[in-house]
Amino acid sequence: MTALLAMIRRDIKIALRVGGGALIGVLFFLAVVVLMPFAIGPDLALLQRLGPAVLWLGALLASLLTLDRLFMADHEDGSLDLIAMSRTPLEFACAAKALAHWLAAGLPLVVATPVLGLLLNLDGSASLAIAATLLVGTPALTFTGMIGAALAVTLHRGGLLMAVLVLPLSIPVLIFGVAAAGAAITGPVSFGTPFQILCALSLASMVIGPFAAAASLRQGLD
Amino acid sequence: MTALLAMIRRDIKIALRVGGGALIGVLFFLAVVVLMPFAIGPDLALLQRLGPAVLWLGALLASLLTLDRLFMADHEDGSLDLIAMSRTPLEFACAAKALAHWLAAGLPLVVATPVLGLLLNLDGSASLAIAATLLVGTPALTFTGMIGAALAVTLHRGGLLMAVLVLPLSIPVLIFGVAAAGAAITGPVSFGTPFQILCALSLASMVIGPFAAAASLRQGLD
Amino acid sequence: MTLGPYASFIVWSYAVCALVVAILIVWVALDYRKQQAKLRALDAAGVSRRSKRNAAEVS
Amino acid sequence: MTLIDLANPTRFLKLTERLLPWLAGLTALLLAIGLAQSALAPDDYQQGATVKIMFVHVPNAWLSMFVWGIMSLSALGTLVWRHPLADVAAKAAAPIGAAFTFLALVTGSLWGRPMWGTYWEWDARLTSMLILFLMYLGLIALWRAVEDPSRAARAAAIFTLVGAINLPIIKFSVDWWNTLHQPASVLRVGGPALDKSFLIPLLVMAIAFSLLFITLHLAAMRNEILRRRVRALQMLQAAEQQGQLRSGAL
Amino acid sequence: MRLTGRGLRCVRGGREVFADLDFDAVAGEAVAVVGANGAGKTSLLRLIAGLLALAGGSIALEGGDSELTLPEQAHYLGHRDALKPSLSVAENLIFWQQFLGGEPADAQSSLAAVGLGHIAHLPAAYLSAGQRRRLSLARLTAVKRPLWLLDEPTSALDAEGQAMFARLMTAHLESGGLLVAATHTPLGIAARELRIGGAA
Amino acid sequence: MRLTGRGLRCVRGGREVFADLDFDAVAGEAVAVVGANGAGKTSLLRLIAGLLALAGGSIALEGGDSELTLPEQAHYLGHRDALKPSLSVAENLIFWQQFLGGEPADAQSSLAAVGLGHIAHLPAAYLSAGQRRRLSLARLTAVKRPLWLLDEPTSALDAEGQAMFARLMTAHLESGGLLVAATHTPLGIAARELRIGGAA
Ligand code: HEM
Ligand SMILES: Nc1ncnc2c1ncn2[C@@H]1O[C@H](COP(=O)(O)OP(=O)(O)OP(=O)(O)O)[C@@H](O)[C@H]1O
Ligand SMILES: Nc1ncnc2c1ncn2[C@@H]1O[C@H](COP(=O)(O)OP(=O)(O)OP(=O)(O)O)[C@@H](O)[C@H]1O
Ligand SMILES: [Mg+2]
Ligand SMILES: [Mg+2]
Repeated sequence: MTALLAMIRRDIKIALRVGGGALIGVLFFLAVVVLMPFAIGPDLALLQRLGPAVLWLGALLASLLTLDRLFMADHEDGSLDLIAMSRTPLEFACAAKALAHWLAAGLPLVVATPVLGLLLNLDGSASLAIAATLLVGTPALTFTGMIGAALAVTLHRGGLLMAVLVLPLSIPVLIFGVAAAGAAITGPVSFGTPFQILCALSLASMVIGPFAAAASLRQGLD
Repeated sequence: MTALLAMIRRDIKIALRVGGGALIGVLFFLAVVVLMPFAIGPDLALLQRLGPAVLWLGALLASLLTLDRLFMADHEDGSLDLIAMSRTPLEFACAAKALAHWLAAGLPLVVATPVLGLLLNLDGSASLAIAATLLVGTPALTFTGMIGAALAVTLHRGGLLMAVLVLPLSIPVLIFGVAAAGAAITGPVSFGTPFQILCALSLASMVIGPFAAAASLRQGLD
Repeated sequence: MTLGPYASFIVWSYAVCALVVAILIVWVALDYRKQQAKLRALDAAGVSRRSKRNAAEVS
Repeated sequence: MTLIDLANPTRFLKLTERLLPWLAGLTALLLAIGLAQSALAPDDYQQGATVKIMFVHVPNAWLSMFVWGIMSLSALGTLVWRHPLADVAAKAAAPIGAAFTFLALVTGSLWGRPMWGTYWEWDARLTSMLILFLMYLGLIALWRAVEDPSRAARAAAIFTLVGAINLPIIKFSVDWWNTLHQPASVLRVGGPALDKSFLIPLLVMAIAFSLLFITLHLAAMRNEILRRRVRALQMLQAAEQQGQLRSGAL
Repeated sequence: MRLTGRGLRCVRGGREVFADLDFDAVAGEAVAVVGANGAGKTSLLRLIAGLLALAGGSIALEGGDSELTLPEQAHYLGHRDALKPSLSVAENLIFWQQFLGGEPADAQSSLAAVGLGHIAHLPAAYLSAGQRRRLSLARLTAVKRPLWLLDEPTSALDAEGQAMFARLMTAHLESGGLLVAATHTPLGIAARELRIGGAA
Repeated sequence: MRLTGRGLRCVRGGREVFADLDFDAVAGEAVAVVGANGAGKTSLLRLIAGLLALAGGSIALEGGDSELTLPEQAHYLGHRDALKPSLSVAENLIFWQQFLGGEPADAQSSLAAVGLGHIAHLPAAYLSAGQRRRLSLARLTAVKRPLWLLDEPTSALDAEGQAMFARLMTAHLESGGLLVAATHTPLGIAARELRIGGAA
């Protein structure tokens, strides 16, 4: 337990120092949100309709951009060797790393969502609903992305290959995240069902992710 | 000249080997294009309207995902020291690296665009027009992104910080890229003007990018 | 046999299937030839019989 | 897995050598019968002649899932028993599975246009199939990206097992969400709800396609074994040259 | 306590590095693994540490804690020093101490023992090569483990650092520890030699 | 040819590392920079190579090519070895040769000279620590430069490798080259000592 807490604390510390603090995550999110109107064109109704999609894409992007170094950095400096040799099961260590990553990179996005909702012309309750979907959904992105990060170490490969492996796995999260968020705004479909599925996806990925990642890392040691 | 050619050849080789080949870039692009309908919702007319934006976002994403290691990898293994000491001016070396990156990561996207256009319900001439905008526009993404990559080395920072620095710089490219592509499809605005601006942006970034990056790298040596 | 108003869709389905299956068959056959040729070249280069046994074990 | 017991690659090669012609012949025969039967099958009272697309669409759709299932079993063989033939089986199956998935998607789209009025709809069945196709492509990319075959095999095995979660989603997507795609009418509890005049050609085609898969898979596995043999021999050749260089240098 | 390897075979990247290697290490005695570049010294240490899969043979630790696996009772000190540049010297050490399960009290004294007490607050990015190496060595004393696996531990250390490290090793051996070190230069303590790959 | 430094001052991370350092190196003579860990040996080499900004003083190379700056006439061999793991041994060397401007013909002989001729086709990721170091050394002979700046060049080399490297250095000095090496162990050739930071 001390070991896992130490791991979480260390990873958060590094993420905040190297990434430039939690604010950078929020700033990135802001940049994505500001970017969208330029890509789509300045149509307010359309923007509002696409609001949840934009926020979810931002979250996906942020996780893709930061996850690929999750294990690679530890592998390159030799930390992974020591972690694999330690008395803490590798599955738990992986889970701790993913949790730390989510706390440093995912949570700030969730917190910033209500503010950014204003920019996208969303009203208060819709923003809160989207924040809720992000809160339960982004862990799924982190924990599935973790599998890709571990495979990257095993394969000694990086770059887009990881994204190609991870994207299909994160499509369901995106679908139900946007569906739930969209339901909260426009409302014909019920919010509950996709939201529950989102929760289920998160829980499932929290179980499968660490095991798959640990298995992959064990295979990849050399 | 030999030196620059050698640099380009090396970087392409590494990009293809580590990233898993040019095909991976195309595959990534495909995944992004497939992803969009999930985020946006299954509305074919809307999809068609957003087609250029989706393709441009895919290109932006691919460059963001791969650019951050452009100089960092060379810095970490000490190559950058030798490059800085060499007889090749650092500006040219930077330009060569960016060119190699574009050849390995940008060009495949351009080539794949006509095929992906089919998925987005775009007709042949529209796809070709978008491919043309990507062809002249993606170098601008690479050459402005390079500045961020160089700053990342100077600041000893990575992750989202770089994206935050690069995104504002790439907004103009995105605007005119999407505008030109949109004009080619729907046609009320003329295609020529935004396209020319796009060309101008690319040319300007090809001049400014290497100088800014080299200056930043010189500051960052230690 | 009449295929009705949607004949082209039916024909296309079968045609695409035939094409893809044909590609698969050709790919497998060509790959086989290529590997055989490489093995023969290696044999000609005189990689010894003993090492061939080892190679079989390694693979 | 019929092949796992043939532990020795050399034995496997000998056996496939003898088996392949017979398998190929049988496949061709069954395909001919199946095609003839599907040509003679009556029109559906609802769907008209387009029901003929079913005879290629459904076998391809089944096989696309079945192949991923085979690869998952091979993945277990790779991870648990570390059997080299399991690596070979998984690697050889991926492109074939991708081809079947592609065909299921294309024939489905071609069927969807007359039936639903659209080539493509983002519903659960179609989407999960597309994800399957993307995962096949990702898997092939993964195999191709790494030269060291055993390293690639272990990573691919893990990815395959994680991706296997998609199979039940594809299968039950029509039950869990109301979609355009029709629910299971052959593989379902309570027996098939399909008329004999359609069921028999469909089953014949399904068996023919399965045989086609087995034939292609065995041939591709043979190629892969040969490829590894070539690689190992090349490495031995390099090692021999190294030995000569060493003794020359010292 | 006794560490034995029997009939070890190592394959890396499809090429055999060594085969049929036997070795013994007993408590209180240092084993120095020597051999030419590329002979397989690092590979042997990683095999023992469980970081490489054995292609043949077996490794066993007799007399250790039967509840723990071999790697869990070992320290591995490789070329890569498992330091995070953005954390301070003290933070780096304290993390490993907590993660590997030592008492947090003596991080400062471990740092002082390797001569880094005065720069505990500096980020690890600021360290010189020898200082980084010293910081890795501090891990050995901050967390108690009976088996030390050391890969060229004295590289980058100055003369005073090598003497300091020799004292650390002696103390470890005297307290009944085991020690296997791959090295090209003398370790500074008496050690039994294990040669890999003939006198190249 | 003659390399001189006068009144050098080095500041890193806001802390002064050394000040008022003078040194001379003349052609045909090796200078061994010695000193305790953290004394500033690496920093001095990086100052000379132009990879660190001088906080004071000046460095000049007399008798070199007047068209080229000092760094352009120097080889710098640091702890980080500037190798790309995904390229083969030969590809790595040939790249540096082409980029730094040597004749492409002799890559193979440079590799043979450092004892890597037989593994030229292996990816650099497969190399052991000593083999990596040898590959970096190959750069020194593959591209001709009058000034060699070497940071602990013998670390990770086996005895045979150290002897090989001593021969390389001797040949370089005999052909009128300059050589400044930071080191904790004897270089294997006669060298003038430059001590930084007192007898720590
Ligand atoms: C691109 C579009 C399509 C895709 C990806 C697709 C995919 C699939 C899949 C994966 C199966 C196997 C399901 C299972 O075994 O339970 C299947 C079966 C089937 N599909 Fe499609 N399909 C598509 C379009 C269509 C269309 C347009 C029709 C007809 C209107 C259709 C009719 C059927 C039928 C009748 C079955 C057999 C179901 C059974 O008997 O279990 N499909 N399809
Ligand atoms: N990147 C850096 N930023 C700030 N300070 C640094 C940096 N690198 C080294 N230092 C500091 O500068 C001083 C000299 O470091 P340097 O690497 O030159 O020492 P050295 O003599 O090479 O030591 P060693 O024998 O350990 O290699 C050290 O006190 C170190 O803490
Ligand atoms: N990651 C790897 N993949 C494949 N082969 C490797 C790998 N690392 C090392 N090898 C090969 O294994 C052999 C032994 O390497 P090892 O690192 O164990 O040597 P070593 O005795 O430690 O050498 P050194 O004295 O240079 O450190 C070498 O021939 C090397 O080429
Ligand atoms: Mg070693
Ligand atoms: Mg130093």
